[in-house]
Amino acid sequence: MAEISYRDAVTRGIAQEMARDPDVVFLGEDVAKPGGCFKATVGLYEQFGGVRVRDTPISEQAILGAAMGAAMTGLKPIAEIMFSDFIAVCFDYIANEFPKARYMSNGQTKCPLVVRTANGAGSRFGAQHSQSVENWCMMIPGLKVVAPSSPIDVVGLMAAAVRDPDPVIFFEHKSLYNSKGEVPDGEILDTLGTAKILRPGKDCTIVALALMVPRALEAAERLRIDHGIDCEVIDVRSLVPLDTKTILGSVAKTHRLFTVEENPRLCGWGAEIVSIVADEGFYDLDGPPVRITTPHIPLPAADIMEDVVLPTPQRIMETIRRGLGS
Amino acid sequence: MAEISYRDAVTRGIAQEMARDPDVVFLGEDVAKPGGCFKATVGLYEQFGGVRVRDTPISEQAILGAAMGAAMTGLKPIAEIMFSDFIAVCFDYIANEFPKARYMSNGQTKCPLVVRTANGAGSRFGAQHSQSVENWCMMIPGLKVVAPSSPIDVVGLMAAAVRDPDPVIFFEHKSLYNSKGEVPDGEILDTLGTAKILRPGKDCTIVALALMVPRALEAAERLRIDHGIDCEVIDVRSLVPLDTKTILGSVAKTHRLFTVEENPRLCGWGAEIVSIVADEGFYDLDGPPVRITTPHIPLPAADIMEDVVLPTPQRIMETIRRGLGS
Amino acid sequence: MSTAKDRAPGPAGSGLNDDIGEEKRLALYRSQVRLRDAEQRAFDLFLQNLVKGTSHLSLGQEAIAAGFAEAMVKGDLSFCTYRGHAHTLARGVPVEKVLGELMQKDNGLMRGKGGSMHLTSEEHGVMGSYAIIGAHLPIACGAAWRAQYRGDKDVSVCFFGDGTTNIGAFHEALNFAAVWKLPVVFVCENNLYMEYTPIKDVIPIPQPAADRASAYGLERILIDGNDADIVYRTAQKAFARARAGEGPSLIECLTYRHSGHSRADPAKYRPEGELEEWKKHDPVKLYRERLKQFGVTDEVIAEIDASVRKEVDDATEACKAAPSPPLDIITTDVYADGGWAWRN
Amino acid sequence: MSTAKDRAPGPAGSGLNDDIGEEKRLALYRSQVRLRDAEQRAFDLFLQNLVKGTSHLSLGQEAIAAGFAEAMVKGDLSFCTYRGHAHTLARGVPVEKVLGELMQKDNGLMRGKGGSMHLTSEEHGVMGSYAIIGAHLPIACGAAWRAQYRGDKDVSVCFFGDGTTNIGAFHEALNFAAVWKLPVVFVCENNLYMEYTPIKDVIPIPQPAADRASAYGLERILIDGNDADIVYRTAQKAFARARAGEGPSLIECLTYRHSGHSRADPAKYRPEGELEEWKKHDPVKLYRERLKQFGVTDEVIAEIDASVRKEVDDATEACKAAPSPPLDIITTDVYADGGWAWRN
Ligand SMILES: Cc1ncc(C[n+]2csc(CCOP(=O)(O)OP(=O)(O)O)c2C)c(N)n1
Ligand SMILES: Cc1ncc(C[n+]2csc(CCOP(=O)(O)OP(=O)(O)O)c2C)c(N)n1
Ligand SMILES: [Mg+2]
Ligand SMILES: [Mg+2]
Repeated sequence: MAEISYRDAVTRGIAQEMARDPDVVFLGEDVAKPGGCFKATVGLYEQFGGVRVRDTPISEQAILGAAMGAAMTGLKPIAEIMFSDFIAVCFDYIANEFPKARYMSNGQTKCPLVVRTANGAGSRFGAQHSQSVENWCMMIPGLKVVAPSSPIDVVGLMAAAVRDPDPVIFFEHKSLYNSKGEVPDGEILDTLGTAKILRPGKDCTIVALALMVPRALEAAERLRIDHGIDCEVIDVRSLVPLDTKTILGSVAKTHRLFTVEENPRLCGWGAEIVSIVADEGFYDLDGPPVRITTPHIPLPAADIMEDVVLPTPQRIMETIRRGLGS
Repeated sequence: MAEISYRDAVTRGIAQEMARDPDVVFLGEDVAKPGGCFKATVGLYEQFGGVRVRDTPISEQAILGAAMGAAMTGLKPIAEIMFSDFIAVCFDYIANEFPKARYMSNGQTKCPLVVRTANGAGSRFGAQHSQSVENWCMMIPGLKVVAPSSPIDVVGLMAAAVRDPDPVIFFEHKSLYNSKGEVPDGEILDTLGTAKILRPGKDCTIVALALMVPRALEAAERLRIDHGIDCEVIDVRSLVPLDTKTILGSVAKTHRLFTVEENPRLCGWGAEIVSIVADEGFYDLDGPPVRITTPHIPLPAADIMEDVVLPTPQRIMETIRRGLGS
Repeated sequence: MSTAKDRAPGPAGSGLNDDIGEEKRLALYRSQVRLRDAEQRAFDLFLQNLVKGTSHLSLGQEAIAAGFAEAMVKGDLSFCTYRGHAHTLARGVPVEKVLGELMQKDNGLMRGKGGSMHLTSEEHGVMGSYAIIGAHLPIACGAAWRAQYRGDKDVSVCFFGDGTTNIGAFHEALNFAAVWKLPVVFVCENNLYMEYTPIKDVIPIPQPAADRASAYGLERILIDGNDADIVYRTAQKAFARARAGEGPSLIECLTYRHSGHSRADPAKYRPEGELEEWKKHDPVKLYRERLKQFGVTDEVIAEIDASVRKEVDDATEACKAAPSPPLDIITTDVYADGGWAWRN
Repeated sequence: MSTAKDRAPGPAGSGLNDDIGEEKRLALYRSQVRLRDAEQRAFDLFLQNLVKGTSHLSLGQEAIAAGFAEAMVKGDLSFCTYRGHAHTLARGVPVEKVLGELMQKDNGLMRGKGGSMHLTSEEHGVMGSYAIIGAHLPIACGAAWRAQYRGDKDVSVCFFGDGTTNIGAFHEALNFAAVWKLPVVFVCENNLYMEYTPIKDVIPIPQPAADRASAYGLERILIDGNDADIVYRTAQKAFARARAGEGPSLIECLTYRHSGHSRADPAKYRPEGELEEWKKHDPVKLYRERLKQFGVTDEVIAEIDASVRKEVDDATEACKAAPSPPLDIITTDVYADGGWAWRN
């Protein structure tokens, strides 16, 4: 057991899988010799060599296309898209190629690959380098979508993603790279499609993802201390497959739902979860299910502005307090 | 007043605006001399000449980028993306450039353009040429998103889109091109952001878009005849801006909501509308708000399969009947 | 363009003992006739309303599909476009499987789930047909990367049209393949048109692919795509280079499609006489003459023609008799577990 | 590379009456010093933790920004990248406005909403700085299309790096501009590196832009990007061609960045001695020598240096004193109505 950073957990997860399976290869821009723009892959090139860990040209379509062709023919590629915003320049692979090949071929074509990418705000990079775009992937049938919030989940879900026979989009949160957590020694393998109840509670359910998880936990703690409100906090972890059982089960117990997401307002995963609960858990709900999101605007660059647009523990707390009428 | 097809309404809307404003230019693949792959722009080249109506290489990024640069510097371009699925190859302009330029420049940069594209299923084209992808655009802050269901709305909303100072993504439905409707003579100008109640009713609200509108109307008619259920049918027409007033007002009256969308299950506009109503109209709802969607799968090509995966009048009817417990 | 040496390696009538040889020449002929007849049949079936959805024929372009496929060996991989029937058939996929898919029958290659634009038969090395222009060029790179990584000796061959040379993915793939020296062969079938617009209207150079090879450090290769011998020899050279670890090739094949872009297109935009001119250079006709020059008898040719005709007829009947696919496959094979569950 | 003729149009010491002339030479010098000092200041302020977010300096690349900007006239348009401070300043945008944006102050060009990667000043012809590699090349085409359509005489100039030549949008834009003969000039600043990886590792040809010009029917242009005179003359020629309706140019400028890719990068990946070698060919130093060769006195040079220094100092103080932006602008200018309402 050791405390490692979320950043180092990325390296560890990849290294674990590359050591296990010679078919795992890794490519991306500046990922090999330089160790990645976020230094999340330092040492992989040295450990596994330049044949398995490769720097590419600035050609996101070639990166994802090559990953797909390799996956179709027997390798298990991990491809890095440096910032998740850049998924927009190679979106055809995400939306039209990876997720449809198996279906269109009536099961002939396989596509076991992982796209890992740095998602989310907090670095004052402005509107084109700060987005949370996991909903761009969640909405596409045929993909799996993961976004861990802690170092241990990074390792375990990375392993699960690499071993998964389907295309998995793996969102790492830029503002979590420096965060730390205990990670046991030895191999770690988690399960896609499983949410985690990080904090049990009875007054309401908070569903959060990635950077919003520590914020939701902080809000929950303050709600307990300041208002005696007992929140259940769920880290949804995997958007596809989605652990609706855990979410619906929680709402059946707490009768209230709040989702906390970094996505802009419209059509985020919060809307999906709220819609599922509003339909299937309608009679469990004692009050409106509420989404806490970033407003529907491009992200501003300046620190003081960026800090107020993302859901903060304060805003989460106040929204829940108001929502529960306390 | 004349009956014209949805296809001809596209030409008419564009022609009306090109005749009015010399700054309106039109570009796309095979749109000029050939009159478009769906023959929706036949005659524009002859009427307005090759300087204003231009065929391009197969370069969707160049098409949208050029439209943006022209819009920034004073023209009002209309760009065609032949099938909406191809938005995936130029998604950077949709997601990162058009919608963010004004904001990032603190209001300096303008981007008044229209992207029109053929959306939706029904032609047995398979998974890469049949998608309904209006949610790919709705989720991006800074865009406006329109999807008309009738010839008159095509003309009026096209005019509104061209005159709008913001980037508008205009979804035409492939399976509606042959449909017909009365369109008055003379200039037609509609208003973005306005839904239309096509059929008033008191028992439930059905919100539909594009091809789902005639299907919702048909379902409503059968529900009246067979079950005495009186549905209010709303054609949402414009996803951004979204006419939440009309939707919430209707639900306040009918107390039940059904959305009918062609999108696959996850994160479609139905989820957004259900979430808004579940939150803001929670106490108006007498039962679960229900989304009727295409299942979360790539679209199959074969006619018999494609026909059953899209919401049909039958499925809409049965879902509502079951939902209302009749 | 190809040189005289490429065009006619042995004097007419000198027998079949040139570099290509009798067996391969007969195979090249049979393949081209098969593609011609199967595609012509697809067109007829479309007129009878039995082919649904869209379809993109390669009538007139058969020498390219046949020439490359005959130069490939088992294990080599084909990456095709929506205009992929010919390439699929040329790798040995039964006509019935292809027509079945076009007719959306249960005996189709993908049982109707993919449709005419997405023909895939991995057992024959047909690694999919892609309907988003350019998407498969990077994918072919990836398959070639796997071969390089594992030391496999197969070549990935990627077919696309002239219009495809203007999309971003073309450029990214060519550069990527060249830098990584991947065993991939890019084959541009220049049939002079995109959908309805001539390629010459949208490029600033005469040849869309060949005139760009140097941008990727590659040799300029422009051949007569209607002469199966030239295609075959060019393919062999490129494959040898790829297998030797010398990297990719970009081959531009000049050709012409006899029919419209897709079933919806009467091809009115072509200048008068153009089609007729090209029909004089019809690959099937040309190759039939070639066989005769090499001394193949009319009887042998007629036998091939007849047996192909029978294959296509039988396939047609089988497809007409085949059932529609069952609806329960609609939700299979979204994910690798065979199902479509996105939730628990 | 540039010819001797380009490099030194008049014998040293022959006075300023060559094709460039005294006034323009002094302007070129002032501009380069201004970019150098302002960017050096940005770096210092970053070390003091006063520049937030990221920042990408052009130290060492000043001759390109200065040379092109001095060849532009009012109305000409610049399209820049995240490494756009220099190009923005070179068009006459006050140092204070640029530093203010980097320091996220209310006096910044975009009041902190855009940040260092998105500098925009339309009144100076700076039509935005784009942070997605390659995105602005097609956009510049569009601005040039407007000029062509309206008969406007302005030129759109689009700056980007060596690494950008490998992305799809580069290819689409170059082809599009060439076919439509648009008045756009594409300027590749080849500083030998992408973020941390050398460009030579990811291209199969020696020069990422120049060796691709022929793929678009364009002339191969490769110049010393550290010599402002050469840059200026090359720009003039390309602009004249554009204004005459003869179409686009693609110009590759060889240069070197003295600092890391961005503020986070200590640039350890560079071979020893490389920076030192390039510093001998420092554009500011080179140009100071050039002025002296042409007989400009030390006093005149010192005066320019001092006045620029004062401008940068004053700007720094103004930025330090400036307030942070008010939070109520967070939701302004999402839409043209000034607001952000997506619903009624
Ligand atoms: C990204 C994208 N843009 C446009 C299309 C529509 N489209 C299908 S085929 C075609 C023409 C392709 O021309 P070419 O590459 O010459 O191939 P050919 O059809 O002549 O074989 C076009 C524009 C598409 N499928 N994908
Ligand atoms: C589509 C995309 N991919 C990757 C990046 C990350 N990125 C930013 S700058 C850069 C290197 C660019 O190199 P070059 O074009 O040579 O320009 P330079 O920074 O040297 O001026 C990269 C890879 C990006 N911004 N956009
Ligand atoms: Mg073609
Ligand atoms: Mg560079």
